[in-house]
Amino acid sequence: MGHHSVPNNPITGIPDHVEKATLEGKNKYVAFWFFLGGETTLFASLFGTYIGLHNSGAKEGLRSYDIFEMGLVFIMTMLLLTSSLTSVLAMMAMKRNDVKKMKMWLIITLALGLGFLSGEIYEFNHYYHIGHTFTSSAFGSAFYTLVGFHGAHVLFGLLWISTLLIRNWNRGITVVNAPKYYVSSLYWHFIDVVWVFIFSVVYLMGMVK
Amino acid sequence: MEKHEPQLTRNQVELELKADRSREMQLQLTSFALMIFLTLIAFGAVMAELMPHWAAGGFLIIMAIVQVYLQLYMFMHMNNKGNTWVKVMMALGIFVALTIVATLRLLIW
Amino acid sequence: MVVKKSGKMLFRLLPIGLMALLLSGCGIPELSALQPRGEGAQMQLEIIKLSLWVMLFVLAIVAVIYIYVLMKFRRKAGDNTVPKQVEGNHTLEIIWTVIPILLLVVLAVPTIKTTVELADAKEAKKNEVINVTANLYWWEFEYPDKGVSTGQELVIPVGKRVAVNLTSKDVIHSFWVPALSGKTDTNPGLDNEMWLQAQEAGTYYGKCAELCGPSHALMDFKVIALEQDDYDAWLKDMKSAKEAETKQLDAKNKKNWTTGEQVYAQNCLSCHGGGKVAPSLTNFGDRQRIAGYLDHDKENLEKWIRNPQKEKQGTKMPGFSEDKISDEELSELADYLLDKKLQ
Amino acid sequence: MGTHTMGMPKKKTGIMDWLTTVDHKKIGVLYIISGLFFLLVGGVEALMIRFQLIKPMNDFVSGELFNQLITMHGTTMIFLAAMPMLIGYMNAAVPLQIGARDVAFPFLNALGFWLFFFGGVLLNLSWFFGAAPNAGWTAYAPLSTVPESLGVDFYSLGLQISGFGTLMGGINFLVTILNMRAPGMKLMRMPLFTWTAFVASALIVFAFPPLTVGLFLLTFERLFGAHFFDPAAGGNIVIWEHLFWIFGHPEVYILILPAFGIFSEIIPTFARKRLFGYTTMVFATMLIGFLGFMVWVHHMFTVGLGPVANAIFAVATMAIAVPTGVKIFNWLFTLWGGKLTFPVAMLYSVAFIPSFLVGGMTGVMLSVAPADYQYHDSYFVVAHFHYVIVGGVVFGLFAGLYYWFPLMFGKQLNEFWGKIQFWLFFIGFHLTFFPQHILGLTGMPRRVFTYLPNQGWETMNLLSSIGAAFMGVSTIVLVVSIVAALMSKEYVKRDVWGDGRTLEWTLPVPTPEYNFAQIPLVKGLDTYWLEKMAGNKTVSVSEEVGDIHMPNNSILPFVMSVGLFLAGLGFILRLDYGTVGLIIALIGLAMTLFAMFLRSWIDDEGYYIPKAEIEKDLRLEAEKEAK
Ligand code: HEA
Ligand code: HEA
Ligand code: CUA
Ligand SMILES: [Cu+2]
Repeated sequence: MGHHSVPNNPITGIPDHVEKATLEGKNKYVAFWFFLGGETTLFASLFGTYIGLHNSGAKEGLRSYDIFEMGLVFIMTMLLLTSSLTSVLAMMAMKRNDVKKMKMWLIITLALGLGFLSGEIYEFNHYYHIGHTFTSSAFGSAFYTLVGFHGAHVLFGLLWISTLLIRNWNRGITVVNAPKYYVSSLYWHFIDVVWVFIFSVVYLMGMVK
Repeated sequence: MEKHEPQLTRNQVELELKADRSREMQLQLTSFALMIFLTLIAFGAVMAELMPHWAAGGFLIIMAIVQVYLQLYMFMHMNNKGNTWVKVMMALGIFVALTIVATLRLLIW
Repeated sequence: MVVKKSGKMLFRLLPIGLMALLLSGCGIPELSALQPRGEGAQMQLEIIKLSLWVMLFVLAIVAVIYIYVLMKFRRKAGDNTVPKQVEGNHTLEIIWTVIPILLLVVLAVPTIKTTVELADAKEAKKNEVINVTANLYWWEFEYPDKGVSTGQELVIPVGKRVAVNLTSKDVIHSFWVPALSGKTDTNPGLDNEMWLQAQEAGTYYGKCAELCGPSHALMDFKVIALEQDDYDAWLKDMKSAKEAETKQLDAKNKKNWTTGEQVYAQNCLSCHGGGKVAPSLTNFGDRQRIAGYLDHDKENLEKWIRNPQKEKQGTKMPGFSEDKISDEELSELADYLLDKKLQ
Repeated sequence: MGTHTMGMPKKKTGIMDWLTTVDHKKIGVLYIISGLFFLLVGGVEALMIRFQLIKPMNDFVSGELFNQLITMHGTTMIFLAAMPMLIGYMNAAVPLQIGARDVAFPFLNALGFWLFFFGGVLLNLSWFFGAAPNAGWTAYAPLSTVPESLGVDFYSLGLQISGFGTLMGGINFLVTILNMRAPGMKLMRMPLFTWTAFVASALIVFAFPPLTVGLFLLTFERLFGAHFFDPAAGGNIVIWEHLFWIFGHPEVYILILPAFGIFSEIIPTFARKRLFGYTTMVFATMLIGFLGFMVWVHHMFTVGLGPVANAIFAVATMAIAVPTGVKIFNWLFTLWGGKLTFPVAMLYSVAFIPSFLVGGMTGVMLSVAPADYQYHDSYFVVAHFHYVIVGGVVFGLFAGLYYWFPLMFGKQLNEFWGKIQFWLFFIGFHLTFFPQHILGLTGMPRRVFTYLPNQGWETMNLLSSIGAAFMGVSTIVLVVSIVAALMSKEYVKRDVWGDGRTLEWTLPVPTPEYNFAQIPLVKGLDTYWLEKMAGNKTVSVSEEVGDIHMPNNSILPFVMSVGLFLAGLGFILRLDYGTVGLIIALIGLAMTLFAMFLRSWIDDEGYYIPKAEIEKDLRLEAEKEAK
């Protein structure tokens, strides 16, 4: 199967739907969605475990409503939500073959993600010092596992997108790398989706006494 | 590389593309605004302690679901043509996910 | 040749299988779910039989078609014709969808009914409540209202449903007395309940039915069903025996202890005394088994005390070698224990 | 298109070819050989189990060793024998059945295999450290988290690694089947084996992540001091049971559906008749897959979830009998009016029907919750699942082996010895597992390393052990037969069975690496058969002969998997050997990460087989056919 089965759009100079222009691209696209389908049940299992063990075994003063802080979580949420938007903007730039804009938006996405991750590290560190740790109770184990899995996903996303950027810095947008960019952006949105449930179920519901 | 001779004048196409793009941009920005709005409501409701415990869960979950719908359909373009199997698989994934969460919520004691 | 046999062989095997089921006997009455001696097991056997009939019905239908097809449609040597390529048949397909659904409804209704009935322990709780705690690898039975507790042998009154609360100290075990009722798991950190009823007096075998470690197979216990009067007497005797034992083994009485009592108090009492860390031995002499499964005699008892690990891999009971308990002391101890009977 | 500058890479030969291959046909062979190897390992464990239980109070093995044996037997058979062999057949047959040159992701395919393989090696390495996992294949906490059960680390990490491989395989096959079909191969024209592979892959995608999470929780609990299952710190033991069975029940359908697919290929072939009720077969497959996610609680009836949950899940479980029954009857009516012949592949398919039926019947009996209070964790359950697994899945594996062996190796298994192997296995199977129903009903719990005399269990246990010996002998016959076939020089012709219906039988033997010189044009269900009936020798094509793009071989999947294997091993050894273990773990992780980096950094564009070469192949093949 040749690479250029879809003709270039005369204006942009790349095929429309460049992320799915080749069979390889289409395969990647579909495969990645299916992977996300699997990730859905992965996170559901983690959420279920967390819900089952919410506050279980936690000592007085270390329950969810004692320790969670609205402010930090709110800032982290805003950072991640915004990064989802910038990721969309990057993909829109990609589709019109605007390499510069795409890179810019991706770098902003990375920066926002990094900000989010710093917030999380700060938060974990804080909890650790007040005695809410991975081994302090079943609640602790479940909390760090769920939120940590999400954090690890963010970290992986950052590494992935930066590798893509560095690797393709001077290569423009092609039918080979466009699917990769696109799929990484799907991943990034999915991370955001998971976070929406984390801030709702873990933090907000956890703060209601 | 083959050169395509545009049927319409270059200008016309470009204009149309631009219009498309700004439409999409508008859509995305609106979705984003909505997401932020929903988030604010959720945080606000908890902060203001508006709800009794039993109502909070349901309310927050509904807010989250709406927001996730926006992510999937606007940002991730799940509704695009040719995504039938994507939709099927995501729906099944979500179904299984709900079963799992419901179980670990209800069937342990 | 071989080809030809395939059909006939299968044809022969099915009835042979069924015959085997009928003729093989139904196990021993103390243990078999097929010879119920309690209301629970009775209800369960009823529904087992019902489901078996449904299955045999389906099996018969399939068997008829199967055998017919295999006998009728073999390709004859040299026959190279192509049979008609049938796509399907709606009527047939509806039939074999609807009939199984109906059969399953027949099965589902009593399933739901029995499930609910078996879960209802209200009546049982009025009669007697017994707390069962599973441990690696022994069972503690406590009668909280009566202030009595035993190990390894659960005594219940005949004819009455008694409520059983189940939990575990360590890993998951499962409480199963096939002749009286199906099993319920004992989960560490969680409580379960079920009820038990025996229709006639006797001893029934209980098994641990959840893998719990190397000696899972040896975690047997007994359920002894007594007539109401005997049961009441037993409770009373247990209580007074326990009190007498406590008094006698009080350190203040040390002077008039026999050697057996002496060895017992020094080595065994700390664990076995309360009946929580290790099984209570108050009525040990009456027991049917040592450690749940060994024959109840002095030789086995001595072997057990010397090296329990050998008899029950992974048990929490430490061994007592000669430098802790000499041979003579061991003999005295065994005599003392075997003599610990009610009355 | 034009000319391609990329030349043909140097052909790797011998062992390097096998370590680096990304060809689905070769990966299929790798899966099947490794699966057969693990089948022997699990089988030897089974024989040891049966030997220990041959008489009361036997002391062939200790309780501890026995528990290791059953755990490893169950785990090995399910994860390392049955599932990989089925994935092997998917690799060997699915791309060919849909008229594709390869799977969607050849590299990922290789990675999936090596992950499975090294996960399996890691798991079995536990024997050599004297600490095989001992908490049952279900690894219920807290038995699996107590310090005594050292081997569980091998279980959790070994399964984790091989599980990643399986997940990749699942996604790969979904995409392959959706995107790589030849022109005209509409969904409702796909062979049933492809359909079952599709549904089983979907089940993998949804069912494996809960297992992944469960295994992570277990690992965290054992290695890093978490408290998910520790009641003293607020943990809850039921969580593991749910996660395990949310995976575990779909898993058994992951096993049986492809087996159903195999039978659905073989029965029409040897009845010379199209599959009866193809459409309903497809929908029944989907329905079984879907319902499979809503019934797992039937493994937990005695846990104490309450009558409401038990009743609901009991009824849901029963529902699965309906679509399965539809399948049974459709097979019977495929046979009906056919012209049946009985090579070994067909013998297994025909023997499957009553054997699986009995297993299905006991399954429905088990689903009756209150009755299950008696059956659960007794030998009745052991009997049930071996009837469905051996009588269903293993019969399917054997049937598939005899059926597709010529396609995979170009040679045929001896039919005479095959029939002996079949009868030994068939008789041994029923003799082993039928008496176990009675054992269960008369009170014998499962997973007991021994039993006291005079409980009414002696005869049935003896019979059961004798039966296992039959299966043992049968397996030796099979192994010898495979070796003999592989060593023989007799190659088979195209379409060995004469009545092949699907595209894989149109291919020359041995199949060229690009599969189809020209991608076929599919005209209907059983397209090859249709063409034959229309008097054509082979199927229509959809393209001119041209250059064919092929992926390059790569050693990276192997390296990544070795890396993860070392990482897993190192983490386990860390407990006993401290720093050494940690160093091994880090080296392993570094290997994997470096290989991943290389993969994303180096563009691998594959190569082209020039048109001339393909034309030459076609010419040679035509000459061979003419002879
Ligand atoms: C390939 C594997 C496989 C398959 C296909 C099945 C199929 C089924 N299984 Fe089985 N099962 C296992 C593998 C499998 N199982 C394993 C491994 C375990 C034990 C795990 C462990 O604990 O270690 C287990 C355990 C198990 C249990 C738990 C027992 C216990 O531990 O207490 C239950 C309970 O409901 C059950 C039920 C069923 C049912 C209803 C089906 C159905 O799908 C069967 C459907 C088929 C038919 C019914 C036959 C054909 C139908 C007709 C001809 C139509 C007419 C029929 C009727 C109207 C009845 N199984
Ligand atoms: C795919 C799954 C699968 C398969 C194929 C089998 C196959 C067999 N199983 Fe398996 N079994 C399980 C899955 C499977 N089992 C599971 C999941 C459990 C539960 C484990 C648990 O409780 O945790 C179990 C448990 C189990 C038990 C219960 C143990 C217990 O509860 O105490 C028993 C007992 O009889 C048993 C027996 C057998 C036998 C005799 C075979 C036979 O069919 C095997 C036939 C194969 C052979 C006999 C191979 C012989 C090999 C040779 C002869 C070597 C030759 C060597 C060379 C030529 C080099 N199995
Ligand atoms: Cu206790 Cu098994
Ligand atoms: Cu199941």
